[in-house]
Amino acid sequence: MKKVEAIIRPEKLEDVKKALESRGIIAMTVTEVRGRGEQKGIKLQFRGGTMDVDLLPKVKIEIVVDDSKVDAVVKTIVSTARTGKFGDGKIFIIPVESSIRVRTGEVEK
Amino acid sequence: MKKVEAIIRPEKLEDVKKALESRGIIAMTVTEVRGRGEQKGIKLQFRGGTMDVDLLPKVKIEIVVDDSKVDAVVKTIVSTARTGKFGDGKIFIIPVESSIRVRTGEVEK
Amino acid sequence: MKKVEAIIRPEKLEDVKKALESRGIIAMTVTEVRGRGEQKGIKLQFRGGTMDVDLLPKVKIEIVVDDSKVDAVVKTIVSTARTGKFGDGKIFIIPVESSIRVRTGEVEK
Amino acid sequence: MVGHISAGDTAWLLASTALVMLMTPGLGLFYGGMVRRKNVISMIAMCFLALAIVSVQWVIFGFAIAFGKDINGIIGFSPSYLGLVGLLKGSLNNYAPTVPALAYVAFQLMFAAITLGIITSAMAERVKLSAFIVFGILWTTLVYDPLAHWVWGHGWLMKLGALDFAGGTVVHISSGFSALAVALLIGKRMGYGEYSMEPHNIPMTLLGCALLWFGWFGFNAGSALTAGTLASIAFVNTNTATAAGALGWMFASWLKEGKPGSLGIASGAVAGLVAITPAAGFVDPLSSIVIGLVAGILCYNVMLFRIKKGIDESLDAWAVHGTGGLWGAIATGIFATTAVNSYSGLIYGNVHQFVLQIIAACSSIVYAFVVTVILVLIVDKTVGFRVADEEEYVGLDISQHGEIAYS
Amino acid sequence: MVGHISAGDTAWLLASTALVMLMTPGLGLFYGGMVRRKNVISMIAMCFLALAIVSVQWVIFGFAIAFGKDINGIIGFSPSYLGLVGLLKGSLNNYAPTVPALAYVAFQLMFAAITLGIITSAMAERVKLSAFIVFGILWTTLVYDPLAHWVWGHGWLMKLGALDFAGGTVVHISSGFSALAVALLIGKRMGYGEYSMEPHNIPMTLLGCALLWFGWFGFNAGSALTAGTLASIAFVNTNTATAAGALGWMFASWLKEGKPGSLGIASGAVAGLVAITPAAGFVDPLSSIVIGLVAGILCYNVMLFRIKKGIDESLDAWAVHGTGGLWGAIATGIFATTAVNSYSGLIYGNVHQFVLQIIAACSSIVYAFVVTVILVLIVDKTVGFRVADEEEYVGLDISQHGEIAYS
Amino acid sequence: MVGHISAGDTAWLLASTALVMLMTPGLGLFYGGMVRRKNVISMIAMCFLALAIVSVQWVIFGFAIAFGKDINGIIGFSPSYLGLVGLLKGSLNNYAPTVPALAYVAFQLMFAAITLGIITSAMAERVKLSAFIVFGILWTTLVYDPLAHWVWGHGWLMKLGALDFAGGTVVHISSGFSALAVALLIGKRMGYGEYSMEPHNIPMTLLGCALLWFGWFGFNAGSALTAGTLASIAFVNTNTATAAGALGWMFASWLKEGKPGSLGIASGAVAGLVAITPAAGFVDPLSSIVIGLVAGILCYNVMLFRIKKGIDESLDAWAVHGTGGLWGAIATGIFATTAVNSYSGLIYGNVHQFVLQIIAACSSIVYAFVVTVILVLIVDKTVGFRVADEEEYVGLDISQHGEIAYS
Ligand SMILES: Nc1ncnc2c1ncn2[C@@H]1O[C@H](COP(=O)(O)OP(=O)(O)O)[C@@H](O)[C@H]1O
Ligand SMILES: Nc1ncnc2c1ncn2[C@@H]1O[C@H](COP(=O)(O)OP(=O)(O)O)[C@@H](O)[C@H]1O
Ligand SMILES: Nc1ncnc2c1ncn2[C@@H]1O[C@H](COP(=O)(O)OP(=O)(O)O)[C@@H](O)[C@H]1O
Repeated sequence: MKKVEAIIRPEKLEDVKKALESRGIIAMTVTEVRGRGEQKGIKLQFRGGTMDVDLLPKVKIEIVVDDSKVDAVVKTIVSTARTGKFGDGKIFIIPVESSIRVRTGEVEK
Repeated sequence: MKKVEAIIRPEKLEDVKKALESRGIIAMTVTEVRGRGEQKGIKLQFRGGTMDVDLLPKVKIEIVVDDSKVDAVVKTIVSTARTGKFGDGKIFIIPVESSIRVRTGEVEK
Repeated sequence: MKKVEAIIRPEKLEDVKKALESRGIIAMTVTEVRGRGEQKGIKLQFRGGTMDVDLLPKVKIEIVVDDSKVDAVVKTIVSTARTGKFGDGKIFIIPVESSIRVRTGEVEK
Repeated sequence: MVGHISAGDTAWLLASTALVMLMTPGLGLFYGGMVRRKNVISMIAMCFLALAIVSVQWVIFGFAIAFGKDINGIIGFSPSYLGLVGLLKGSLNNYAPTVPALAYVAFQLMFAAITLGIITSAMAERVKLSAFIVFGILWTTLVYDPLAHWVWGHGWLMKLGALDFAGGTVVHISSGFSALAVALLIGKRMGYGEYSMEPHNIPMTLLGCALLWFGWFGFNAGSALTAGTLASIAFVNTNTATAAGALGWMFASWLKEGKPGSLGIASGAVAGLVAITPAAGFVDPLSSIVIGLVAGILCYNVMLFRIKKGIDESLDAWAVHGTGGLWGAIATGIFATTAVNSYSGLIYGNVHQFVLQIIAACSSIVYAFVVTVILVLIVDKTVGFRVADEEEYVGLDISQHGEIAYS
Repeated sequence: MVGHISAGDTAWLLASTALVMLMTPGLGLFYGGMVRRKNVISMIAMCFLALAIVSVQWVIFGFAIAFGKDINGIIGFSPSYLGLVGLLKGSLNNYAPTVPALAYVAFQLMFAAITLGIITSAMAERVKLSAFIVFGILWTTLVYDPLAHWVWGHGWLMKLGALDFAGGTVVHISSGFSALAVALLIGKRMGYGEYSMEPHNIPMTLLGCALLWFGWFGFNAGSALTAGTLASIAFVNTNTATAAGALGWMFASWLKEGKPGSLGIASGAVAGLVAITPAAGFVDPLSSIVIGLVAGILCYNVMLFRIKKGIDESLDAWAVHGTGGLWGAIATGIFATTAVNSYSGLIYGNVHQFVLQIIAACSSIVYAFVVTVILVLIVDKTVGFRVADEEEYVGLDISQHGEIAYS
Repeated sequence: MVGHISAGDTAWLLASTALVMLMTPGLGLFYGGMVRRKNVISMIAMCFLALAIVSVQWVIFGFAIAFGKDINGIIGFSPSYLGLVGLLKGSLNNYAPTVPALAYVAFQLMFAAITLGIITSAMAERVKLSAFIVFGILWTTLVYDPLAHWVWGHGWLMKLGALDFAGGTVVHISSGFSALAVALLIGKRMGYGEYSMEPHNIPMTLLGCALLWFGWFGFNAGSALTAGTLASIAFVNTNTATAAGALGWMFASWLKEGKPGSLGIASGAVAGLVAITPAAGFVDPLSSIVIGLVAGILCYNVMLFRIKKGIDESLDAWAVHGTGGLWGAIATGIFATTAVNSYSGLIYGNVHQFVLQIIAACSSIVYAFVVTVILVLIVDKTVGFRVADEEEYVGLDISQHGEIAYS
């Protein structure tokens, strides 16, 4: 099992949610985060100089899925969340050893 | 070492905290998240039709513990956070390679 | 690749960000969390008794880097975020299997 | 008749009416800050709707039955007051001779609106919007309007000689005890007593309290219906009792809990405001200190009692308005002084007034409580009072309004 | 002349002026709650600046050209009004004989300020602060001041006999249709129509609505310029139409969408307030119910129409103020009654007044729209109206003010 | 005496008193938005308590010593004013002959309350609630009451002929310089200068600013104590200087920092309000523009100076109220004109008035500063002024009130 941890633009959340849904991926956990990538946010110009706006609002989607579905999830996110501009986000794949359903206590490996 | 990542109902946080405490598990990190499970949130009926309310507020508890304690932590959370209804939450077990205490710089494996 | 997950004091975020930046570590994701360590937060004394304030506000910094850079990142955080008092925080090192850039779809291992 | 209208009195009454209007949304914020974030819109919206519904009801027929020609002391009715058609010009000599009739109508309207708003305390986080609307129209018509008639519209309590300067009985006792009835009948919120339900935005509640304090000057000092000495006394008494109420609750909770919460300071201020309401134009400022202090301490303890009993009268309309209003009604019979107005109370040896006050308070309690019980049952059988469990779980903002407060 | 000043009338007009002043920041909150959290400061700041800019403009020359001696019905000018130097003592007999001249100046000032504030609806989340400031000075001088002169300053519409009690034409039609012009010219926000832009703080909008409702009593009842029967009628009408507007929008959206949003209730209240503005001192309370109800339903549907057309007039100044004001102006010509004031409308057989109202409304629409188009083009060519894309993306709070609203 | 009471003047004074009352919680919001979220309740609660404490103190003995019979120009005392027992009827001929005595008492009370509120700027995020309460009672009694007596209660500054229309000296200089003393003595917040302490809720501060602007019309125009020409002039001047102050600070910070923050616009508005306070009834509107503009620019630079010096007078009561009030007091001596009132200033050749203003300002500064130093030391030695380090770290909301603002 893997955790797909995707950090995307907040305005893309709805689209990504729907795209995943249409591929049968329903369960997910969403967190509001702030982040910056290698290019250090956005540089604004103004009369008095320039200003770096880093730590822009992002949304983190966490989806724990079987190894077999990881690729599909990643592809769906990439194709839906992409705008082609800096700040589109990153996806990290993290190993998960097991998962337990609180309602029933049942364990999945 | 493992990270136990539990996503539970916000109203259960206090109970879970206390239950863990009574078993000697004190340290934890808590994040407010929103999430939906396989059943896609809650469906409301109203005069004009129905409405899916997904991404309901949840709380994520992260606890990093020695492998030996993982089971105890999971059991405690499951037994305390359970209501038996959809939406009770999930627990994921994630490997942690090492842990460093900022105050002292000491490393634990 | 590893995810360095550091939980630090919110008032240290700026310093840590700058220190990392000066070492070429720019990209990161920041989440507002609450947490308590082993010593169970802070105990306040007042006329009517005492009160435990646990789950104090913390900031979680997540940085995914090549294995080679983990040490540098950890050292920088430890040396910048430390005050020497309880509550300084923890750093966890978590394995990451791969990372995908949403903008381009390119995968890094 | 027009010749007697005083621009000064009218200026003050119109300003007062605007002030009292602001109290209803202010109450929405006061309440809204204390519920969970999933129900804040619902809470504020019910207060807005209380104002909207009552505004229309009052214009069409509410004023006519509350302040129309008295019928056996029980209810009023004047056909020419329907739709306010006969009130466009002139003044109402038997109520407020120096201001235009419509100014008096508007002022009274705002009292009816906020009274309905207060009751939403007992409906917090669990009732259907439609049920509230239906209940609201019925309650205003069948509880508020008759009570207003009894006390201010030349009904039986007025004839008896009971004193209620600005609505301790009509507004606060009636809404507070009705809230208790509602809470007992519709039951607790899901999870009440099992896990804590923290106020989601305390600064919002403090802002609401500030608007209430501010607006209450219109409520009490406006009730003089003239801009002169009586209004000024009511103004000072209002402020004094409020301050004392805030301090009373603060010190009582400080002693008991070791720390004084700001919600206690705010609730104490409201308790002081409530308690001075019936007395504002009858007592002197030093008595106001006593009235406010006692109100703060008393209402705090009634709240503790309510919690201990496990009654989910969620935002304490009963503890603060109900028992605060009761204390105020009685206190009027204790502290009234001829140095201020033409009446004297118990401490000046007038047992009669004291007894009258108790009669008025008790009959209002009984009437409001009983009729509310009936109305709740009717609404529950027809519209249904409470939302479904899942609706309560996701919150009324989403389930009743389709909205999320903050994003 | 000083001998005729009435303390009562002055007390009411000063209180009204303070009430109207509060509306402008109230509008800032009303709007601010509806934008995304990255633009809330910008939204509120524009309203504050509308007040600040217009306050200075008005004192220096705005009042002189709006209310100075009429020149051919088009514009006014009185040199002694510049800097208000000739207005320190005495009253203005041709406007408000019983109050000091400066009280009248201040009251009118607040109208000019909020009118500019309303237009910011169309600029939400995308314009440069500097562009707004330049546009604001020009618009107030070239659109508002002439219109105020036409309708209230003995200009051609006043001479014609068009009625506008408190500014349906001058304030609401002018700002609403100007907002439409702005929105059409400067274009949509980035991403509009692609993804949803949720209001970030609905309780803030409800608070703003409460302050608008409260302040509007000064706006409408203050426009009587005396504290008497007329002010009282305007007061009651204002409250009644507001309540009816809230209910109208609520039921219309309930029927259509299955759930009534609180933003709809609030917007309906504002629609009612807008629609009753020109009529407040001419119609009776029952007509106010009709005017408000229709306003709520109408403006709701205009909003749906705007959305369907993909026009990003972001916070619906056009739907609510523009078309609500238009309906109010016409409704004045329909429902005006001599039972209230000296004019009668269509339902009493007076077609003439009805036609006059339409003429006034249409000429205001055309004038405001056309001049706004020109001004927007000028500002866009010189200062540049919109911020750069990245600035819009990070939000105006950071890019225009260097601030983050919440932390 | 009762015969001389004017309903119009009373209507305006009561409305003004309500307006001024709202300023104190408004100030709480203004300040509360600027602290970190862990201290917002503490900040607002201190303002509420300033109002509560002073309200009771004033009724019992504060008014008696500030406005009682003068004793050697230093302090007042009238036994019959204790508990206001001798003031229930009639008016105070030597203060406000046309309004009931209690209206004047209430109006003055609100000034005393907000003055204490202003000082909490220097206590932000670090003092014990109990210390604030003790300090507050002492400060109001030993600093505010004497100063009010000197300037308004027929004390030595009044006899000398110093002008202070609405409290530039009594309210703003005294609180501003006292705040400086407090800040210097109790020291910086933990971490001040090491890491940034961002305002947690800027819209809250803007709302607070709106309420201050609104309430200040009561403060300044109410200080005319009659509803007529003088009140109207004070009203216009107040609004004009506020607008100019907002613009002044905005442009100054725009030039210096490249972007104008909304907090600067709001602070500039307050600076303008402060500066016009002593002058409102003595100068003309064009002078108000100058007074406001200078205040905005000056206070901005004083704030920069304070920050550079590393003084943690956290919310700039000194920079805005202290130096703004000082400038206003002096400006009154510069711009006063007989076209408005019976006094003229420096630009009309009256050096005498100018010198008097400086004497009044300086003696108030010295008195307030010195006595505050003593009081802070006393409270620190007895109750202890600051909370423990851990309490400061977790925030005062939890440590002093046991509450969390938002959840
Ligand atoms: N190495 C990293 N570690 C943690 N988070 C990262 C990392 N790189 C990117 N992110 C997160 O992803 C977000 C988007 O990354 P960014 O670099 O802006 O995308 P792009 O590469 O398309 O420009 C950042 O704001 C940050 O939250
Ligand atoms: N596969 C998953 N990946 C990430 N988060 C999940 C996943 N499944 C569940 N969750 C999280 O757990 C929460 C509760 O899950 P849910 O399925 O509703 O519990 P239950 O299975 O008891 O109904 C969800 O809201 C979501 O935040
Ligand atoms: N075992 C753990 N699992 C998860 N989070 C932890 C753990 N230990 C510490 N933390 C997080 O780190 C924060 C700081 O830890 P703390 O123990 O207070 O530091 P220190 O050991 O220096 O006193 C806590 O508030 C919590 O969020």
